[in-house]
Amino acid sequence: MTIQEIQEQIVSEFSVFDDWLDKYNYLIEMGKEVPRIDERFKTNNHLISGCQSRVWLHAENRESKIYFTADSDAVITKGIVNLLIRVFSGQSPEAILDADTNFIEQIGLKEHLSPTRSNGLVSMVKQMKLYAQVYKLKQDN
Amino acid sequence: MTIQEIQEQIVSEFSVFDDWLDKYNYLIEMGKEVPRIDERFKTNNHLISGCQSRVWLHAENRESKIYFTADSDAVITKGIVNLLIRVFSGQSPEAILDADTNFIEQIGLKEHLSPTRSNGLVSMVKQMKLYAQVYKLKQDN
Amino acid sequence: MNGFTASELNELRNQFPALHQSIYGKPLIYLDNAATTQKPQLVIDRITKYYTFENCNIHRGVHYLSQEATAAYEDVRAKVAGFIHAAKSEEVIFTRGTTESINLIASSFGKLLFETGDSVLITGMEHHSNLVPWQQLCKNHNGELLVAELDERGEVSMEQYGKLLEQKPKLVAITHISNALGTVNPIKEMIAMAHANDIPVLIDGAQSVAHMRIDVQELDCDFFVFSGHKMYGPMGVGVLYGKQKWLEQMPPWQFGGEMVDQVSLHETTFNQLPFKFEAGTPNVAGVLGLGAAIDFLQQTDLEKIGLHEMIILNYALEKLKSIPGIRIIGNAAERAGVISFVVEGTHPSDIGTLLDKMGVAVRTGHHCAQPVMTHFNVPGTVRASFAAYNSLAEADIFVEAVQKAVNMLC
Amino acid sequence: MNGFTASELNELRNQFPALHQSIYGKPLIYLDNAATTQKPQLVIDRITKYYTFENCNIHRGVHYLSQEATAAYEDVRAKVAGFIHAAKSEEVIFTRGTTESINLIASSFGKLLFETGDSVLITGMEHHSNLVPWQQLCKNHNGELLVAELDERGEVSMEQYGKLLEQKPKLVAITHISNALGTVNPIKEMIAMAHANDIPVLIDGAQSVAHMRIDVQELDCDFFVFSGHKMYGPMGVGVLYGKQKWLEQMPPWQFGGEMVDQVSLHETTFNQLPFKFEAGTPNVAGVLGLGAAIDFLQQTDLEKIGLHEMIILNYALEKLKSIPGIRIIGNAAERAGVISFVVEGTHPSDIGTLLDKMGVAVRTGHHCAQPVMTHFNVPGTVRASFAAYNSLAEADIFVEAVQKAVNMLC
Ligand SMILES: Cc1ncc(COP(=O)(O)O)c(C=O)c1O
Ligand SMILES: Cc1ncc(COP(=O)(O)O)c(C=O)c1O
Repeated sequence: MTIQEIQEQIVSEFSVFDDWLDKYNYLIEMGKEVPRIDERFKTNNHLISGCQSRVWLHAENRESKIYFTADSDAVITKGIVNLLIRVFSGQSPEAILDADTNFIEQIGLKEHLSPTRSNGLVSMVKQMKLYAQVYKLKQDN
Repeated sequence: MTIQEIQEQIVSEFSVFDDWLDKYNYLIEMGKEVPRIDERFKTNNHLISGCQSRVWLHAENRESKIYFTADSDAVITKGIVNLLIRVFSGQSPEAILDADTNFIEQIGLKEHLSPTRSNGLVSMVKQMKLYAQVYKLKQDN
Repeated sequence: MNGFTASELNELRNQFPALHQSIYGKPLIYLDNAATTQKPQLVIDRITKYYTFENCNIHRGVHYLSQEATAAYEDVRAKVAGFIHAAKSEEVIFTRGTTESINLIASSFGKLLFETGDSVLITGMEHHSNLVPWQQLCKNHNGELLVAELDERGEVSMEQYGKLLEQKPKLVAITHISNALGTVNPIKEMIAMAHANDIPVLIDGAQSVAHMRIDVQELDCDFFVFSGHKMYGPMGVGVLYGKQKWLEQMPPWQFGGEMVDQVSLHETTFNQLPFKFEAGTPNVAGVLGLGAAIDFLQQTDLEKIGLHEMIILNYALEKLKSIPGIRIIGNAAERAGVISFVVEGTHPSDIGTLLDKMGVAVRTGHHCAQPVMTHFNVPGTVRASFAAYNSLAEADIFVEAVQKAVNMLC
Repeated sequence: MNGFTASELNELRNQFPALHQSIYGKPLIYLDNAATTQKPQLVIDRITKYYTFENCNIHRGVHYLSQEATAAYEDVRAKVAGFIHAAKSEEVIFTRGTTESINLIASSFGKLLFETGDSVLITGMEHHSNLVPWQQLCKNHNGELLVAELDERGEVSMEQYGKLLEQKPKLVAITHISNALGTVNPIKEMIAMAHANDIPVLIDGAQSVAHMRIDVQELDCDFFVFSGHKMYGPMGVGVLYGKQKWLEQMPPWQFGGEMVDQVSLHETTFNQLPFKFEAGTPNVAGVLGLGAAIDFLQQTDLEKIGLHEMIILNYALEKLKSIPGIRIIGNAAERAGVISFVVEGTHPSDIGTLLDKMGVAVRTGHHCAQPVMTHFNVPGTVRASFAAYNSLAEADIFVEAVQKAVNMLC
């Protein structure tokens, strides 16, 4: 699936909830299923700065696609991280670099990812794109 | 005359003017007639701080009365200084220490002498009272 | 004496427009008062009035607006002096806030007195603003930062404090009330102990001025600092109170504007107190707003506010304790203002996020007191902090919301 | 292009409530804009709105109000960056004002680069805020403050400036526009000359941002500083722009609050730009008000404002010159904003007092530029300074008032 398609899928999953409570319950569930980072990567090097909770992110390159794994000590954060991984993991560097994250707004979680917010999830998206950038450069050379 | 009487006299002199213009013209006239400080006292020691214009003040003690002389490079300032000298010069230290300066308000020049204003005329009154204080202490000993 | 009656509280709340709004469709319950309080209408109006009719740069201006603004500004200085019972108005310096007040002292007092190897004594519960400036000052002088440690309740051991004083630090800098734990330090005793060793004391009053009567002369502290925005006043204004004998000796910190007397290209003499420490155009609107905030506190009765807050805090505390897995961080015998807690199996930020969705604004994280978090071995806490306008009903909703969040997360 | 039409000016004036009042029964003519400008309704409203509905402490808060306030605050940072054409938002640091911005640089840049004997180069027309910090910095390093002198018109000699650069000062610090003389310095040229000698340049933009378009990248200045309150914004807020390469290297100045990253009792690591330089709770309301002031300037058209002011200034200048005994202090070929003058046989404070009685607010004194007064051998000057909302009719009344005052005094 393309990034666009996955985002639409997520938006439609969330559209069945009209209550914030259900939305967050679902998010908490998703948090429990985040593709776990290998324990040996849970180092300061992989820590995303600016988060209230700690978030570790790892990226791998296989066949011109990037695969992310992550963890966090806060479960709601993990839920959102999981959404981002679903969207970005297994995509090409170009697709990741081009993608926006408007779907977060569409599912009514905008407070977690608005670009001027000084929270760590914004840094997390930046970090994912940075990985994509780096792989792209490697590819191009 | 007592301080009170002189103040009343000044208030009545000013009461004939109902225009600020005449009031200030009179003040400017008064400024030209300030009892001049001896040139040798026009030193930094006699300078009142906090004034936009420079004001020098000197005090002398004769027969338990204090006599002030002064000068300033601004004529309106000199006018007000002259009013203060008319009121305070030739009075006893006790009388000077007890006196207020409400007459300045009564003649409509309050902006020049309101106590919380950070201008030099306020410092000038303080300095006059300080001289009085010092002479009183000398007397008492 | 009791807290506010229902109608008193109602009237009080009506003075705060920010309280009457909804967040995600839920009525706002504002329990982040230790970060900043909401502002009563009278403070907002004072600022508006200033900018609408009185705005002007102050000092040295001969024209009407400037004279009026100068008088109003200096009136607030006298009001602040009265509010904290300072001996003289000149002992009140306006700053941007607690942080700037402390940095000013660290720099200027440091220059005055510090030599190689000199140290400062603080406690283990200091806000970064009353920790990092001293840590850096000590570092620059190859001195050691002395730290009176906390016990498991979040109190300072008086015995250890006494021992550390014997190491002759050049200054003691302690918070009156901990913003992370709510601990009220026995500062009167601590000041007396320091003075018995000839050591001056700075009190960080950021968390106390809005909750209790302060008398700097009775406390006999050498410095007392606080922020306007935590006492119902505006942001961008704070106070540094210092005993005249220190302020007279201390060199100026920032240069420019009203703080000079005579300036030539190669020499400058400085103005007298308090102007010596107020460089540049001051925040006149902020200072006038602070004056209005003091009016508000005096009209409302500061002692009654303190009592009212204590009733609500204790009520919330007791109810919270019934939540399974909860751990209250900070259990000092004397406490005020804040409740900090964690819940087993949850992260503070998760609880904070869910409370927010229920309209309850609390702060989560390290509260700019990372060493406190390290001491209690927590990544951060959830902190509810109370102000005059909070109610028992709000405490109920808050505790229920915490219960609900915990149910979702565990 | 022309200045404002009568109806444009009328509309503009209607945005400023402070202009529509009487002083001693006379309509206020506010010509003290170099000290501080009046505030448009939109700035006042922004502050009111913030305190009424949005008030909150920013950064690190997970709750709604805090997130919104943080976003609004950071939006203004981006807006300021756009306004002065900075390459990045992170190059914009919020301070309390020009004076604090300069003191921050003097302290931090001083620590970074200054060694024994190092000097700073300024001009003879600097405001004390851009003089005393450098004088003291040089003094502390046993260096000499180098001063590019003024000629009789109040201009810097480019030749002497060039010579002084050869003495390799560590920094050049010059004002864009003199607040005492109105001289506009050829800063682009001066920056280029300094850079040719590898010397970084700080521009004091306090008197220029409200009058002309600023492009820090085009100017290529290393630092550019200004105050909100002189550009229709609130007091207690200012800006320090610095090139990233400098700001990255410079050590933090004040400690506490958001400027740290990790803190233990004995070690601290610092946050990244711009937070590294913003210690303590910032003046959020002030920053939002500054954002509104930029909106005002952009809506009104900054270039048109500059032109309009120039027309009025030149008009007033010509008329003033016909008053017998008048001496204009500062006759630079390029001038903006202010007219300074003295009248033979009178003292500036006398003229100021009488103008005030006629409703005309001007500033008298040394304008925090005592060396300028010494240079021109005057005890001070009367200074009229102009803003977007002043009119030719006001210039007429002003000049007539001066004439009337002189008649009374001579
Ligand atoms: C040229 C110049 N520099 C610096 C300043 C100081 O600005 P502030 O008082 O806002 O810090 C002023 C204001 O008077 C000024 O005109
Ligand atoms: C105990 C304590 N000290 C200092 C500060 C810093 O105050 P400000 O950010 O207003 O400078 C705070 C505020 O968070 C505090 O709670």
